[in-house]
Amino acid sequence: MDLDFDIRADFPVLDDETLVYLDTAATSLTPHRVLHKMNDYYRKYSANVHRGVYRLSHEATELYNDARRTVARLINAEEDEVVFTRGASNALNMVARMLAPYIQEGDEIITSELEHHSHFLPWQRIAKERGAKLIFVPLDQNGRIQLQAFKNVLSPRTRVVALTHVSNVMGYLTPIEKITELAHAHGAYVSVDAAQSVPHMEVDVKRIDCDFLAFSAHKMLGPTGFGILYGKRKHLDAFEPVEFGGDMVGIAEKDTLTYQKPPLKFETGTPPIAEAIGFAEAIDYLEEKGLETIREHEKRLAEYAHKALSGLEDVVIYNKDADAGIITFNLKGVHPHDVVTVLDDDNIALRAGHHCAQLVMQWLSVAATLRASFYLYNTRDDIDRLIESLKRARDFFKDAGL
Amino acid sequence: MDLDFDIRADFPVLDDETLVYLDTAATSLTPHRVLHKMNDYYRKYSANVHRGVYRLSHEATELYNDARRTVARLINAEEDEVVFTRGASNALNMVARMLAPYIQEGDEIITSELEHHSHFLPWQRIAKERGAKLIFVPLDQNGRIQLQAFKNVLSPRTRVVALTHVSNVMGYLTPIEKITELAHAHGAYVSVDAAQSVPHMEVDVKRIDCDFLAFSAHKMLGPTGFGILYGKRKHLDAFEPVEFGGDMVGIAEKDTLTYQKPPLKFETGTPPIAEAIGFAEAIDYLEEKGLETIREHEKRLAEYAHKALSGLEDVVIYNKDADAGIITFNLKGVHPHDVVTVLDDDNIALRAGHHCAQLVMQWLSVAATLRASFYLYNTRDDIDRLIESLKRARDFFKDAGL
Amino acid sequence: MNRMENLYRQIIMEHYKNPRNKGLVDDERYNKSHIRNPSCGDDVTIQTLVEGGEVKDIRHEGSGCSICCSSASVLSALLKRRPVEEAQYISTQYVNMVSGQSYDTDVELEDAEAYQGVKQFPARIKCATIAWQAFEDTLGGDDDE
Amino acid sequence: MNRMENLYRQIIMEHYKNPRNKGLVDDERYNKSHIRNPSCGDDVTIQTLVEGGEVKDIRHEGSGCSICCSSASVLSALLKRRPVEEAQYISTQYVNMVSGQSYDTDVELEDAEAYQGVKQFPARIKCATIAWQAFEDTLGGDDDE
Ligand SMILES: Cc1ncc(COP(=O)(O)O)c(C=O)c1O
Ligand SMILES: Cc1ncc(COP(=O)(O)O)c(C=O)c1O
Repeated sequence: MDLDFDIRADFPVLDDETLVYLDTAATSLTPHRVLHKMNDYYRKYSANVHRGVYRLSHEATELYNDARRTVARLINAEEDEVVFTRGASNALNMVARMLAPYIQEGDEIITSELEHHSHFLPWQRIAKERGAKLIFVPLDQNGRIQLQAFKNVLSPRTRVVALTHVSNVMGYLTPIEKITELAHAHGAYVSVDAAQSVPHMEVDVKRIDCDFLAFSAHKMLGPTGFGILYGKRKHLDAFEPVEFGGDMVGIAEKDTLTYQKPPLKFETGTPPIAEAIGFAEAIDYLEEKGLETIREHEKRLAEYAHKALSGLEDVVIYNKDADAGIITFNLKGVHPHDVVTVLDDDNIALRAGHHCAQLVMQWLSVAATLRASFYLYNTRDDIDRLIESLKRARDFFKDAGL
Repeated sequence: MDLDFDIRADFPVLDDETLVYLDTAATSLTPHRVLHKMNDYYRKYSANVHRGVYRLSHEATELYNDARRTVARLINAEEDEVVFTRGASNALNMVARMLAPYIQEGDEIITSELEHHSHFLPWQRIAKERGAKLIFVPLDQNGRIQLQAFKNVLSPRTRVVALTHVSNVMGYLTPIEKITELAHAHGAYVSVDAAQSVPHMEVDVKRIDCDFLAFSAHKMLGPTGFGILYGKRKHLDAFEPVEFGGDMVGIAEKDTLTYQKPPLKFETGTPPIAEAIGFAEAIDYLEEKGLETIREHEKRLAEYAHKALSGLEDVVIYNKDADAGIITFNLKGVHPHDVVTVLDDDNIALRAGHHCAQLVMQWLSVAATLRASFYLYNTRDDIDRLIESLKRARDFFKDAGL
Repeated sequence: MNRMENLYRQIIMEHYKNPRNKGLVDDERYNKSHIRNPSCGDDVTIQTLVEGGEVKDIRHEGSGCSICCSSASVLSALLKRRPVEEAQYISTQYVNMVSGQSYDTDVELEDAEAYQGVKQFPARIKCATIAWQAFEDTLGGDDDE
Repeated sequence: MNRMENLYRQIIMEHYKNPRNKGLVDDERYNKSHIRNPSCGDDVTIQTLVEGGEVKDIRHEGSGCSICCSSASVLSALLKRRPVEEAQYISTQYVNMVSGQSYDTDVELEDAEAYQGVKQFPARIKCATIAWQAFEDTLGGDDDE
């Protein structure tokens, strides 16, 4: 199946036919279907879940529980291993909080310079709190995590391995299955930031065998304010809740408390009901199109874009061998902000900045970059438009003396 | 202005004219306007906030920032004192986390049996962690928090006062201004659970002078998955963030980190953008109707309902003198679940259970109760229908021999 | 029979008013399971004495709605003195019946048959099954309290 | 003049290429303010020497886009050797101008006038004001680093 047609009509933002949207790695567009589904909840059921014994509430609860089943199916988890959160950042912070009590002074936490701030800073914090050491897997000359480099930093003191599945700047796929196997052999927990992988490829938590994995709905056609924490059932059983309050309680008394079983144990308060329901619809949509088909589509676009960009004088590409539909580059001598303003003038939405990944910016020795990222609704035409606009930017700033 | 007309047309769930919705204290209905506003975001701007330098992202950011201004205006806070959260429960947990490091062994935390689990359990936890003591303000014979009783438990060891503004079961208004004044004179922090007050009355954080205050959007015509933490600027400046990651960072390096200024310091990751924008629209709507007008309306309904219920044999009302539009009651000899099933059969949505407030259930010596709660879209007709249905339930279970 | 009468059959109300096998015993040989439905406060404890592959005794205690409490009584009467496997099998058929799934209609459910009507009230399925869940937990082996 | 030319005036590009007063000094008498725009990485440090109610010197350093870096240079040239109050007043007028608010058009903004075009690019207002914010911070009294 080829995706190069018709898909755009599913996305209301693309009603503006002049718009080229190349910032999916930050947040994706949302199809009509997902909006309809969320509106349906507010229009028909609008009621709290779990707690009501009346019909509306029961129907809302059914839809809400279906959403959990859909997510579980997507990543091949069990239903009770899927915790609903505010987003990937929230989920990754929860992992760090849950594991914190098990980290002793002198323990080592392995992470990388490829991490998004939301996967690196919680561990920086826990390391400080618990007197543990943050260890960075040395990246290879292209900026990749290689298995051998991981082996070199793995030690009997390794307690946690916190790595990204796909880097949001370099678009590299981490060899996470092998890493997990090695980490487990050393008795370490593995936390995987899958914010850039789950939206774009088939991810199977049983195959990866990681202990935790997190991703966000808004990067995969779903709503804002919603994300997933996958955790192995045995961990969710063993670890203490992160928040306390309504819905996670079994029996509450003045000085005692029993918890609900996972995942409720980790979900306090009225949950993001509409968001869960909307996200399930997004997953259905993606599965209908086929995640592998989408991945192929992105790959073809990325190849096309790489070729076109390489042909452009004054362009520096930082991730020529990316595995995902993410291209990180700069126009020599021109600050990415200035470039983006020209692109924006041509109605091309592209990200300039450090992409919440200052460590990899430091590794690249740049302050900021441009980043184009692709999804199922992008076309070759988008890339042609990008190239044209980049030429315009280059010429403009050349004329201005840069 | 009287609200008894036309308002229902604003609420799509009420297109079902046979429906009587009396469960607003759990979650409110959502007006068309709020849905349209959220759809607009997804349809037109759908872009991440803060980080993009292009037009779509900038427009999303503007709307998002406007939402913060709207919330600040609603409760008379400064913009940078308004932290966006997943909901009241999340916000109240954050307060407990933020204050935890300042609580010493032997310190006292004053709370009450009226608290929702989300305001009592986080403090139960912190008390355990820090070796502090949870002190419960003794309730008066009606279940109210009286100022004198509060004075009696206030001590030089009081570090935190965590009280609800309006109880979600008893509908009592806590004399929170005077309590705050006294608490501050003793050097204690005051955390206010305003989940049931802000939706129904004018709340002014400057007048209350509390240190923290929390509420949820979904209980006031807004979306699920969103809520507010108000915190005094000086506290938000002084306290450590609760979560770490994207957007709360200033400069991140391998072993150092600077934070953004509040409120961003407390908001990690892609925020609930559509939700914030939708909530602002809900606030606009409520302010147009007038919060005081709504309160009057609810009061009149509550009086009417109290009178009607009192006239019904076999009804026990637990909060005859409620200050808010919440009536908690039972049908003698019949379990509230059984009652609710009859009401549901008449398409009346009412809550039966412990309302996430097991302590007040224990105080009332009941396992569960019925609770009817009112909002601007309720009418006298709703109450007449409720009474009729309760009669039916009573007669039915009498016939069944209860 | 209207919808309410179909749910609240006489036999159910009768068990509610006059529960069989009610009250726990202080006997270490019993397995105990205590479940509270946190959404509504239904609270059931089931005690089971299993000996020689047979369910020798079932006791229950708790508070809750008529559907929940009565079903604990019905369960105790129905499953007492059955081989464990049979009791387990019957329990599964009952749970399937009230949740509207297919079940083995050859099984004699006796008084439990009266819970047929529950499947029309999805919000009450939990009430009708909580005691049965607790019972199955007691067969699971370990005492969970 | 098209939209781009209106934003990137020659004078702006000239300051970008040849910044005035660039480079920090190691002198305790200077107030310093360092601002990083975390959304994009623009990074500006402004140093100000205030003596006898006058802004004696302004130095700057940093990295960022042309709008941001040039405006630090323009600022330093415009506000050096002004009474503090006047410098503060001019800065406010500039910020109002680029953010599309009303401002005192009688004030002589000199090279800073070239940033007129910014208000058509709301996404760039931050770039054009960050140095000025840092400057105002240095007048605030305390050294924030
Ligand atoms: C008084 C009170 N506090 C806190 C909450 C928790 O709010 P949420 O469930 O939206 O987090 C509620 C509502 O359930 C409430 O009524
Ligand atoms: C790799 C990676 N991890 C984590 C995140 C954080 O996700 P969110 O902002 O939705 O919490 C992002 C996106 O910003 C990301 O790209």
